[in-house]
Amino acid sequence: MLIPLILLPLVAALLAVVAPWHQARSLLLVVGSAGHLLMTGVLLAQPAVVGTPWLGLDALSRLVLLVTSLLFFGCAFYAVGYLEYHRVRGNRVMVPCLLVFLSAMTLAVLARHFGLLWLAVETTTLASAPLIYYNRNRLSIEATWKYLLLCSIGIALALLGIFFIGYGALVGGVHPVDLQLDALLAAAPDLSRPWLHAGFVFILVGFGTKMGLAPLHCWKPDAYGEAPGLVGALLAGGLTSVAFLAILRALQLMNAAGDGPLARQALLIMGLLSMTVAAISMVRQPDIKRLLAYSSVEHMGILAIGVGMGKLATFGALLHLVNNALTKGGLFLSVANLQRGYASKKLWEVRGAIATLPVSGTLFLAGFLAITGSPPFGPFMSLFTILRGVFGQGATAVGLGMLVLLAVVFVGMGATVLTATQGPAVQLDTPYQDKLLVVLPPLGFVLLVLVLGLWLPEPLVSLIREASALLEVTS
Amino acid sequence: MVGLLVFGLVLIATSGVPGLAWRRGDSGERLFCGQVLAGVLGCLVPLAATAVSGGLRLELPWAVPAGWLVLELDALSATFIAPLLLVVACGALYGLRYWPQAEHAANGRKLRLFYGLISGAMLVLLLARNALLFLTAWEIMALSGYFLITTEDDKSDVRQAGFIYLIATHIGTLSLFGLFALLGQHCGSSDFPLTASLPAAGSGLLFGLALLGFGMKAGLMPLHIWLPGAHAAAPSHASALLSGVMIKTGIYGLVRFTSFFAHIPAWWGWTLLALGAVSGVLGVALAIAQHDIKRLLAYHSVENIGIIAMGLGLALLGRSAGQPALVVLGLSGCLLHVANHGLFKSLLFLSAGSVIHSVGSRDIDHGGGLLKRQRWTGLFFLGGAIAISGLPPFNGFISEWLIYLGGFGVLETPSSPLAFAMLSVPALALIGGLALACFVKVFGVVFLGEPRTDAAARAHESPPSMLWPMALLLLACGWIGLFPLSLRALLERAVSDWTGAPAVATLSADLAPLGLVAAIGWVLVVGVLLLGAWLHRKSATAPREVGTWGCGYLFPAPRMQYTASSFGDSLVRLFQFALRCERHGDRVEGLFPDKQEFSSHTPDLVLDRGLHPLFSAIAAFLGRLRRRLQNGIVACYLFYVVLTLTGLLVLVRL
Amino acid sequence: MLGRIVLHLLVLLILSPLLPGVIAKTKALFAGRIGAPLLQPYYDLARLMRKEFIFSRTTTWVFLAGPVVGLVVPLLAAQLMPFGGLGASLSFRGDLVLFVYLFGLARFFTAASALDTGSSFEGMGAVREVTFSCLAEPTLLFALLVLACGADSLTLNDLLGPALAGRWHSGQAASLALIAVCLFVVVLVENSRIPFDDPNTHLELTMIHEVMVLDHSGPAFGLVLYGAAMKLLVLGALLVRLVLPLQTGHVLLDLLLLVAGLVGLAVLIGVVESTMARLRLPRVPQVLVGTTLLSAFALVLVLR
Amino acid sequence: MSESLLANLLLLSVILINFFCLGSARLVACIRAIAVQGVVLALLPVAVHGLCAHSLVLGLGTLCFKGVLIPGLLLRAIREVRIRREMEPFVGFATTLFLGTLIAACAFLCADWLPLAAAHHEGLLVPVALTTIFSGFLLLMTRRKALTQVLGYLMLENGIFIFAVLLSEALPLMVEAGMLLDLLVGIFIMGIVINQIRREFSTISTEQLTALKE
Repeated sequence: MLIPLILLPLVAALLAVVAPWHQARSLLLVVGSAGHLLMTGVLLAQPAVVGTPWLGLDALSRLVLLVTSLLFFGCAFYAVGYLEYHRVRGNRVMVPCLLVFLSAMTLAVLARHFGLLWLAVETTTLASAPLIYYNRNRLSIEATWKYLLLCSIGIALALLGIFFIGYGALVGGVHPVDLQLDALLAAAPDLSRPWLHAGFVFILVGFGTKMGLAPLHCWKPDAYGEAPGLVGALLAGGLTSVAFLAILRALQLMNAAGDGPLARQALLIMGLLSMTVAAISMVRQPDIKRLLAYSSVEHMGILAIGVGMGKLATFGALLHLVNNALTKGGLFLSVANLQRGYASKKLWEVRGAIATLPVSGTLFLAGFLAITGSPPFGPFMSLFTILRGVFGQGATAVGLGMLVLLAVVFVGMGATVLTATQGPAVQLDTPYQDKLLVVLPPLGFVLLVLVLGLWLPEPLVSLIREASALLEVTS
Repeated sequence: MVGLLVFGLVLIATSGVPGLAWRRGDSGERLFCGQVLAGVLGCLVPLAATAVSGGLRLELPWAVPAGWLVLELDALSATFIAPLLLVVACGALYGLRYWPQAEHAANGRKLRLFYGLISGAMLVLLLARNALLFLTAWEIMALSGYFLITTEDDKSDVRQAGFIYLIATHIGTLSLFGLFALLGQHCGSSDFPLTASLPAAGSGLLFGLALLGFGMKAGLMPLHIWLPGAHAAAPSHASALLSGVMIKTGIYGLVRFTSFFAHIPAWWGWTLLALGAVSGVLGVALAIAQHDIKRLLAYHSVENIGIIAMGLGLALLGRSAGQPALVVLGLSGCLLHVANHGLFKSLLFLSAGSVIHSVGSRDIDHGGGLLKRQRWTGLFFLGGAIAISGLPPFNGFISEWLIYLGGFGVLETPSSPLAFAMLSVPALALIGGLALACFVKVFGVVFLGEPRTDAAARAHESPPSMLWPMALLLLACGWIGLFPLSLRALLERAVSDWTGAPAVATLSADLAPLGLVAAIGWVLVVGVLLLGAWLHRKSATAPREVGTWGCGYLFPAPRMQYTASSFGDSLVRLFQFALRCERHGDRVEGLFPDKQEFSSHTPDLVLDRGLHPLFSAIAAFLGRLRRRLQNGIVACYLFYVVLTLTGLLVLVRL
Repeated sequence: MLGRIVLHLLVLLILSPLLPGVIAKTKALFAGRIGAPLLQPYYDLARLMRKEFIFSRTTTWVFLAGPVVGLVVPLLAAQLMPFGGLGASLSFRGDLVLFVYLFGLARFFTAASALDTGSSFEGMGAVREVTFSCLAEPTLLFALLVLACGADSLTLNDLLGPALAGRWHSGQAASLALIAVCLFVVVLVENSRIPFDDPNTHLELTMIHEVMVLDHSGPAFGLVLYGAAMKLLVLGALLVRLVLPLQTGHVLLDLLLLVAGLVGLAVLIGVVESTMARLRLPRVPQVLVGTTLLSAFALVLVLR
Repeated sequence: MSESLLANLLLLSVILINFFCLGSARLVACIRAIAVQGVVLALLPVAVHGLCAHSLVLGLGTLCFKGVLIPGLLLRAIREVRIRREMEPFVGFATTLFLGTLIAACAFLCADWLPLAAAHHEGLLVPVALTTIFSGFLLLMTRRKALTQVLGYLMLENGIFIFAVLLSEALPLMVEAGMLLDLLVGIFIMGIVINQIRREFSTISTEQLTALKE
């Protein structure tokens, strides 16, 4: 069941490469993602899935798989309408790349072997590079270049980190040395500490680059800013979650080795730094999509802080992972609509969005409120849970710092979003209109986030609880 | 009973939803109004039941982390809910003609949707006994408030006001996040702790966060920055709701929060007392300097919140020093003034709206002589003005009297540690005097004299559906002023809800003189009416065709009347040290002076003089920093990677 | 109680026009004139009551509300105020606040009725009235606080009761004297006397109270004058009681003492009016703020 | 022992190539040097682990990718963009070389300080791996041309490869093969991107690639 889940999008991608018609490719995209979602649903419904040493499904990967699949489905649905609009450019590159991207993300989520995990994450980088370059202009090439270079280097560092851990096993006298997760976890207490620590740092920096923790985030505003909205959504919601999962795997290892506190401290520092840098960058940000990119940096920081604090905050962070992904989906897709309508993503042109494009504008505003942690949206619940966790452990200074940074973020983001959405209607030069196909996915995401803020399904809660138990020191 | 309450609540909260279907025609607004009124009636029954017997409680599971749907209606909540229901109903009715869908096709539906939502959210907030439920309702209220304020978002000043409001309210909300997260740690669950169950030790941070979060909403002085702009920007009946009711949720929060603690540190009370006095005096001083009637009323909200905070501060001091009489007087003054302010401020906003509706301007100096053209509106405004100035026989006097008594009361025990609390008395006196001056100015300039503009000369009376809500509110003001003892039971129960101790018999004695106050109020009303009737009959045949005596000048013109600026000028000069009023225009000099212009403008002390420049500087600095950090050079980004790597390696000490 | 009320009303109604007469007579004597008879204010009132009204076309019913409230308020306030040895007819905890605020109501309507005429002169008067009063109000309350200090009651009747005599002999005498001075200033301000206002000037630009009632005529003007006289009496009674806290227990004697005190106060006012020049208008707020500080100082002395 | 000697000789040549790349402005020469480095690396598994199937396959794969295919790709790219020299680096060549020496010294010190497996105390694998990685980073951070940055990336990967050789018996072949393939695809895509850059900007200096900033 696990291998078909990876292969399904891959097969669809292959078919899309050979398929001669535009519509057929769009259909393949939707069918592929729907099939993926369906199979994910079936998998998640099973209490236990038999895995191999290479692939497996624990609570953490269940959670990330669910998020990724859901997000991808919405984006695929959206892509149909989007590509219809960009008919001239075609979808010959876009659709296969998207499907390969999905496949690689799935592989990364399911991988139980650090090497395989690394391979899959690297593949996501490569598969997403053409997606970022979709618009084929100077800016998008620059963004792609920076994305590719920084992420490749980051990923290389992560590989080195993995090797360090392996070498730590070798030095520690573990035999046979195996980068399989369960084997490493079992052998963790024997690993050579300096190598393990260095390995964790390299993995944190490497996958942190991919995830976009500051100050490793520099590719993010450029890539998110220039990529099509749906790619931005997939990167900000899906890819970052996958990279975060990779970091969590390393954290599991550190926990098993009894060095959890050290790892958590590093995560906490990175998290606070990310929030700070994001807050600084969001003040008076005139570019809407770059704004969202910085918001992504901020939320990666929040995730890191949550996991860094542990206990209840971990639960909150994992819940926040879900909320953040879905909200980012809604935000990026609605901003994509605005960008298409206004033919700009700069604040001096995007004005009066609610009056001009009522549905997309409203969704953008709602997404903004959601992502900044306003009740009754889901991120509030997770954010508040993280805060309770932080304060609950007596880290009052961290909690207050977070609150101050959240306030700065709100001010910065609010100034831009409100200027863009409020005001009298503008005459648009483009023929774009809010059509059902491009409005439904962001609407779905925002509604989902709203529901998660008012009612958390019991299975999800227990899943997150199990997942956060995996990140706790068990001994 | 609980079912009825929830049913009414849901009806109110969703009242704007059905109307979304009608873009044209008035079915939507009628449906909205009907639903609000039905919901209010539904809620009134359980409310009345609470006033008679004990409270109601509802507990249901709620599938969010640490969430639990706990609603409880006790006397403390009831004192906030009662004026809320009245104002909501009056505003809904008023809106039918004030903001008809036919004239406001673009934003009428939005206004009604959020009007219903904010009312429902406030009800939930006042009933909630769980932190998550409270915060959710709080933010729904805050956001709905934002959309009410930006009803006319095609105007840039409205957007500006809305933005400032949103920032302020969100900062408040964030500090409440911190507050409730910390509180949850203190009491072990996110349900509200029982009254007087927490020790106060180490809760200074809690109080600070509560003061920031709730004070921001209430509009205590340095935190009032959002209030004047927001109330001026919203449609009048929405302003009535925001100013009359919404800002009181901040007070409610403070009252509820302080009720959790068994012992109150004295500095909490002193802080509130001092902030209250500053808000009161500076609020009213700023109000006098305004020309925009709604901004003026908004500053009066700051003033009244100050009075309320002084009451709460006295009550807190009473708690910390163990003086039950002070607790009763302070808290019942505070609670009663909350209700009173809700009533008369709504009344004033509605009647100001009626003036704006017919004159078409918010500028006080564009009115004049309206009492002849809008006799009922003028009468209602006058009633509200007397009430808000705290003059007998209206309700404002009753609550201020209670707080005064608290202030005097601290002197009764010799060498009491609270002796300095008696400074609230002269502060209240100054506030009262200034408020009186301010409302003489507004009423005189807008309603009396000759019309200053053509629009004022052509003004017409508002339709009955706008007048009845005002009449209802004035009646309520009069009721509290003339039958204050009818509220005694509710107030006493609210006090015992707050302190956690059952009401003691001696406490009633403190409120007993209210009967005599009311009696004197009655004599006053009857005496004035009798003498007035006599004078009126005697003067029935008098000639009314002459002009006002011009002191020898033969050609007086309406423009020569005293204006709002000139009226406020002498008082504004007295407070120049704090107001920093800006004057534009030259002195008139010489025997045959040229044409001169004069205008004055009083920017907000905190917002325009302090925060605006400060935040601009910070934003500019952050912008420079951002450009330095994200400079577009890949090599530099790689350098960050190396730095991070090195830093973390040092951190884990390999 | 009913007897007390009637007695208070009688004293107020009969005695009050006498005080302006005394003041006028004193001033005349100082100026070396014989002056109008002592009872001239009574004649004036009687004449005004017989006269006709005349209304500006600008005015509304508010124009008449001013005199009406201005008359009713002192009548009510007098019931709360002990008239010398005659205790207050109505007394309850916190009546002192009501006492102060009743006069606030009167001020509101007086100023409103001035604005009702649309005359800029009357507007000017209204502004001055409300400005000066809101500066005088804290002084009055500081004075009341000084009186309330240590007294275990919050009624005017008890604050100005028999215990007051004892306090003059204790260490509080200094602060009592201070507030007596302050209250004298308040009486002067509230009743529009020199040096704060000159009721007899002929330049409207410099008047305060008189300019507010320029347009009132006939019985309405009569009510205004009568109300003003009563206000002087009620506020004067406060000051007299503070300075002369004697109490014989015999109604007639006490009454006589009150009348003597009030006449003395009127003479004093007359002397002040004759010997002082009117203050420049911008100086008035300064003096009032100074008085407030003085009364605050008195409070500090008491609390020490 | 002779194997270890051979390995150390190979590793020393790797370091020399590093220095050459750091100090040279001629791009073609640098690419050739990297190609040589690839070939050297291809010999390394055999030199360290002796002749076995695993080493051979790894060596062959490395030779194909790092020694032939990738340098070939880069050379083609450089022919198309007609650029020969790295001009005006952020940091001068002499300084870069100095820094490179410093890094090498540090790496050797580090390796002494780190707890190594008993078998590796003698060998130069760890210090050379670290030196190569850091030299790659240095190249990336000091040069402006996109192409040089790709070279830096390659050098970084080569360093990691050297480290991987330490572990190659612990690591199944599949992962390593995947890594090499990924590297190829990565460089391939980078090549395409460089081409696109040239088309858009008519130079492959990253100087022009600074439009996206705050």
